[in-house]
Amino acid sequence: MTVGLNSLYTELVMEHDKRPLHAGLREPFTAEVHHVNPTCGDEITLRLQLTGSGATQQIEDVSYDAIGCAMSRAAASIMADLLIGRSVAEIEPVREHFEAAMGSRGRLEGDEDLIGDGVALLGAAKFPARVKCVLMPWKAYQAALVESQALRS
Amino acid sequence: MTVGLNSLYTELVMEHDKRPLHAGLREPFTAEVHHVNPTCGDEITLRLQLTGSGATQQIEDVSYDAIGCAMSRAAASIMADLLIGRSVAEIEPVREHFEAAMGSRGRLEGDEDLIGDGVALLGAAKFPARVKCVLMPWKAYQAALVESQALRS
Amino acid sequence: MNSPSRAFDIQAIRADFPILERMLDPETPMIYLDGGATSQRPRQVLDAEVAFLTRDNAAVKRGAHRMASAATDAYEQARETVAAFVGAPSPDEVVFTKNATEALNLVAYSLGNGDPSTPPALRVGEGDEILVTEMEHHANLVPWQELARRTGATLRWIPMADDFTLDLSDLDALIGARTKVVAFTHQSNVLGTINPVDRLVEAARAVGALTVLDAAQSAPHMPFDVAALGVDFAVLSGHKMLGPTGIGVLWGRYEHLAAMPPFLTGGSMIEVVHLDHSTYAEPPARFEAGTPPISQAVGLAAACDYLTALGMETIAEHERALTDQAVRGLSEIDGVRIIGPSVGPHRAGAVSFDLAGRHPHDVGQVLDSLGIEVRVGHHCAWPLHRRFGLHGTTRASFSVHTTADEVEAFVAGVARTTDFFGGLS
Amino acid sequence: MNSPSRAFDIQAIRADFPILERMLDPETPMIYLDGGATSQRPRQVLDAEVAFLTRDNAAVKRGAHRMASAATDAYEQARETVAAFVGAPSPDEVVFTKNATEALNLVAYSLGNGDPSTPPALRVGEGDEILVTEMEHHANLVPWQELARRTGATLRWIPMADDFTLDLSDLDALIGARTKVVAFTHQSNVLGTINPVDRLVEAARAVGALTVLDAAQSAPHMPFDVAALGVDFAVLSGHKMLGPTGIGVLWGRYEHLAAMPPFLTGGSMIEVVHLDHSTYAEPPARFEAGTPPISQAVGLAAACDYLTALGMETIAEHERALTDQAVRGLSEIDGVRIIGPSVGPHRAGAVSFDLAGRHPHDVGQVLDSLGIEVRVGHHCAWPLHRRFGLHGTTRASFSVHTTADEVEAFVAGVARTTDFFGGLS
Ligand SMILES: Cc1ncc(COP(=O)(O)O)c(C=O)c1O
Ligand SMILES: Cc1ncc(COP(=O)(O)O)c(C=O)c1O
Repeated sequence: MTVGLNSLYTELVMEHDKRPLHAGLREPFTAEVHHVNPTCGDEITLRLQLTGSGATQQIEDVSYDAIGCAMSRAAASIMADLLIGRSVAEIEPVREHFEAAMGSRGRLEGDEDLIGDGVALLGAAKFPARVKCVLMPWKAYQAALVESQALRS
Repeated sequence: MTVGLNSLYTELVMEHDKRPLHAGLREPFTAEVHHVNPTCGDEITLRLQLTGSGATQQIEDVSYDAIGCAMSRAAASIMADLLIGRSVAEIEPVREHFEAAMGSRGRLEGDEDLIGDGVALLGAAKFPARVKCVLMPWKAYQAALVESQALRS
Repeated sequence: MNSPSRAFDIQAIRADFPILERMLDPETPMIYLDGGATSQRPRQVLDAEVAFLTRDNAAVKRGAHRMASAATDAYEQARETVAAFVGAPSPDEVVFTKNATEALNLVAYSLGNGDPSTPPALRVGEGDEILVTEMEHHANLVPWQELARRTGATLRWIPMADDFTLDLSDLDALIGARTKVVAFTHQSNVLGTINPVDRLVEAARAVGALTVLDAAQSAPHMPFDVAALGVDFAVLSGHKMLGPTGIGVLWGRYEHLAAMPPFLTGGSMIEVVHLDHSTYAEPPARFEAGTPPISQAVGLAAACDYLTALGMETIAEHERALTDQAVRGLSEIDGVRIIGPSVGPHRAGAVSFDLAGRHPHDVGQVLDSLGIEVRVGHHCAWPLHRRFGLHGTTRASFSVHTTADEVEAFVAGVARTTDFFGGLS
Repeated sequence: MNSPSRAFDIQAIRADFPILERMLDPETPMIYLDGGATSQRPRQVLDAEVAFLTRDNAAVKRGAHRMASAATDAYEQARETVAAFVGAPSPDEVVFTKNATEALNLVAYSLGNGDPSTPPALRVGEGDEILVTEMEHHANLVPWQELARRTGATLRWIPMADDFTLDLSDLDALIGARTKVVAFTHQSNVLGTINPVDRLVEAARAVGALTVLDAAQSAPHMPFDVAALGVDFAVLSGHKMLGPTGIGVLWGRYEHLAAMPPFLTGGSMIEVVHLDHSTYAEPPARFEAGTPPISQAVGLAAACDYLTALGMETIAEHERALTDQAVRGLSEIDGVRIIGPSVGPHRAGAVSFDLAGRHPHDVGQVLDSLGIEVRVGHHCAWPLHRRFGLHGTTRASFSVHTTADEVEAFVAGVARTTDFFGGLS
């Protein structure tokens, strides 16, 4: 197997794939979204539970049901673990940094202080076909956020 | 000017173009057809007057109104002159020979005994884009024949 | 290892495909097993297109100058070659489209575009039924869904049997007096299943329904003859038969084409245009609006010539042998479930499988790291996958240039994939 | 004679076009003045396509393997290049079609395919009006006739003035609250007239009508920027801008594309497919059903790069000088009537004329015998010709590689044509 492959399927990815954190759909939630990747048919249902409002909005819970490859399942697991218990404002730079690194084709190194286990996913940045897999949960989070905020405003 | 051009615009063609025989629309007629060449917009209205029936069907008159290039106008003139006063049966081999020669890209020499002045048109056989111009009146004749015979049967 | 077919010099064939020399990285030669998605092109096809473009290129059918004549000749000659390739009685029955998908849309839209002067058999409306199958590629499913939606017709489908063939046991109930169209694939792009065209044609004819055959996967890989098949329409895809992208083929019986209203409209398909209305040219021009894929038609004709020179029966044999080898090899790997019928004459060279529920993206990724390019996902046949409880499969598909060594490498690669994921668990 | 533009090395440019070396017969070099029908292709475009096909060819957007990624990158990179070429704010606003004609049909069909959930501005129905012009190419006329026929909408048109420009004096009466679409050409393929886009856009906007710009003839020959033009949709033709046949471009404002129903359906344009219904992907994928013209997109991007490197303003100047020369030269020939406006900034490089009522086929034939390849007939603009009492015209059109010597030969050829027919009378 080539080096590339091991940089993609890191032990951390395999671990999250096998024992995903915060998986399953829970109540209560402020918004639920369902996203599909039409190319491969992967799906994620994601629920977001927000409390508070404005600058102090807190992510109480993120629960999800994901059908997808190891990369996308690990990405969902890692994301949920990053989000839960943080504020929306706090997470914005995390999301932005992660998306920038994933879109950089490997040119941008990930900052572990910001994205934690997310660095283990960055091997995918060099595999353009896999970037979508990794970003899918984040797109779902963003959509759920927009929906939650629309409901609360 | 190249030799090719003079083989196309023979003196006979120029003559028929300038003073077309049997031109204009006359009565009586058994069928009238209107044909268009969509590529260049050329048009012909052709009237056919048949008498008799079966093997002895006679072409009493062919009258026409043609808008087109020198080749197509000359072709109509020459055709009308060939057809008028002949029997339908007699004309079939003439038409077939003429069409075959026109479609032969110059490989088939025309038989003057059969097609008369029509040989003057055969220069066009080497110009694929012009073959249609020359055959247009003949296609109109054929359509008018079919229509006449349908009416009389 | 030798090529499975003797009359077939596989090394000479491979030398015709410049892309086969490609390395994916300095250590990894490419093993291209994705001809079912798009084929590679032999030199002969590339050269034909470039020769045309550097010598005879001009707009077709619109000009009187010598270049226009040369271009028109090349284009119409290509139509004759394709007509001969598919066994069409006349080149006027061959319409060039942009791909197989457009060809299917053309038929579906035209059948909905008629007015009271259109023969009823060529007009789908409220109360009519359209029959497809559960194994269709989206290209032969969604256009019919949309036709049904636009016209009020009803879409029905022939279900799959568990053995990966069509379940025809209820065919009599599915085809009836209301059925206007029966659209089905000749060969499944996922399963490799070759459908019983004769039975479906017979049932459709009995009720006066039109048959539309999706031959995108079959025509490049076996002897193909529309006259013998007895269908009313067939569609082909240029880029799946060693030809260019940007070109597809609709073959249709002339009597149908001559009575069908146009689909795309514009230049070159008209008879007379007034500001407020137009009349339309005879087929095939009626269905070729605008400047057609000219150099692509020349390339496609070169592809037909290439395939014909190899011999379609020889190609089919070659690929059958590779399929047998792949199916046998995969069957020996723990956790592999082949999604397709057992080998035999009704089975062609697409070998899809599931690997112990492992997501096909992950399987494909490991194979790609070994240089083995296979397709993963639902292969544009989502309902078929749903039917078998799958989200996707991994598919290898074989071409004229595929060798037994490559198939062996593929089978070994699948075994290593199991190890890779197994080893870490 | 020197090239009219200094910064412009015409001999170097000509060396890029292999076909320009062609002899029509042993004595007759080719003078290609039919770029308005289809352009010739520089080496750079041919090479880009072959390089792609021998290195990165694979199906786009469907695969996970490295070849598929390379092909998808090349295809999406081409979209970015085209987006930049037309001044699109985002590559997602660029849809690849098979030609300009399909792009116009796409808009016309989509506007008729909506349901009650479609925004009313994007849905044409009974009582609505579609406004075109009397100078349109059939490609921007017949699809609207057909949309009107299918939906019960009414087609109206802006008439021509005697000076070969649009007669806008009644514009206020022609555009009103019922007007849903105003479709017009940027530059007439017959007259060379450049239309006042800003006035038409302003009038359309005032009533909330969509504007559809046919840029097939303009975009290859002058600086072109959809954002500056302010239209809602624009269409381009690959083969008229030094690119391949088999590809065209629809540019549309993203907000419109995102709200429009699909046109062609099948693979790659879906979101989820069930047997009885489907949902659709976001633009541009929604409008690209089936395998797209992949290598053609790569070729088209190379053509955009080629044009951009020369500079669109420089190209426009070069062709303007040739047009002036041709118009002045022809005006001195007895019996020539130029069918187009006088030279100036609103006049581009298509020079059509009538020669003493002589049929254009005959004129073109004589010019062809001299190696001068011009187009004859109605140029797919039949209503325009009818308006001026003509059955057809002879048209010369100029390209980046056209020289002043060639224009001189053309003018001399027209003079000899008069002699040829005159001499025999
Ligand atoms: C003004 C105009 N619009 C549209 C078209 C059609 O272009 P295409 O051949 O790409 O469909 C043409 C060319 O024929 C044209 O000149
Ligand atoms: C069975 C089948 N039908 C239709 C198509 C569509 O072909 P195209 O890409 O030429 O539109 C494909 C390929 O994707 C196919 O496999």
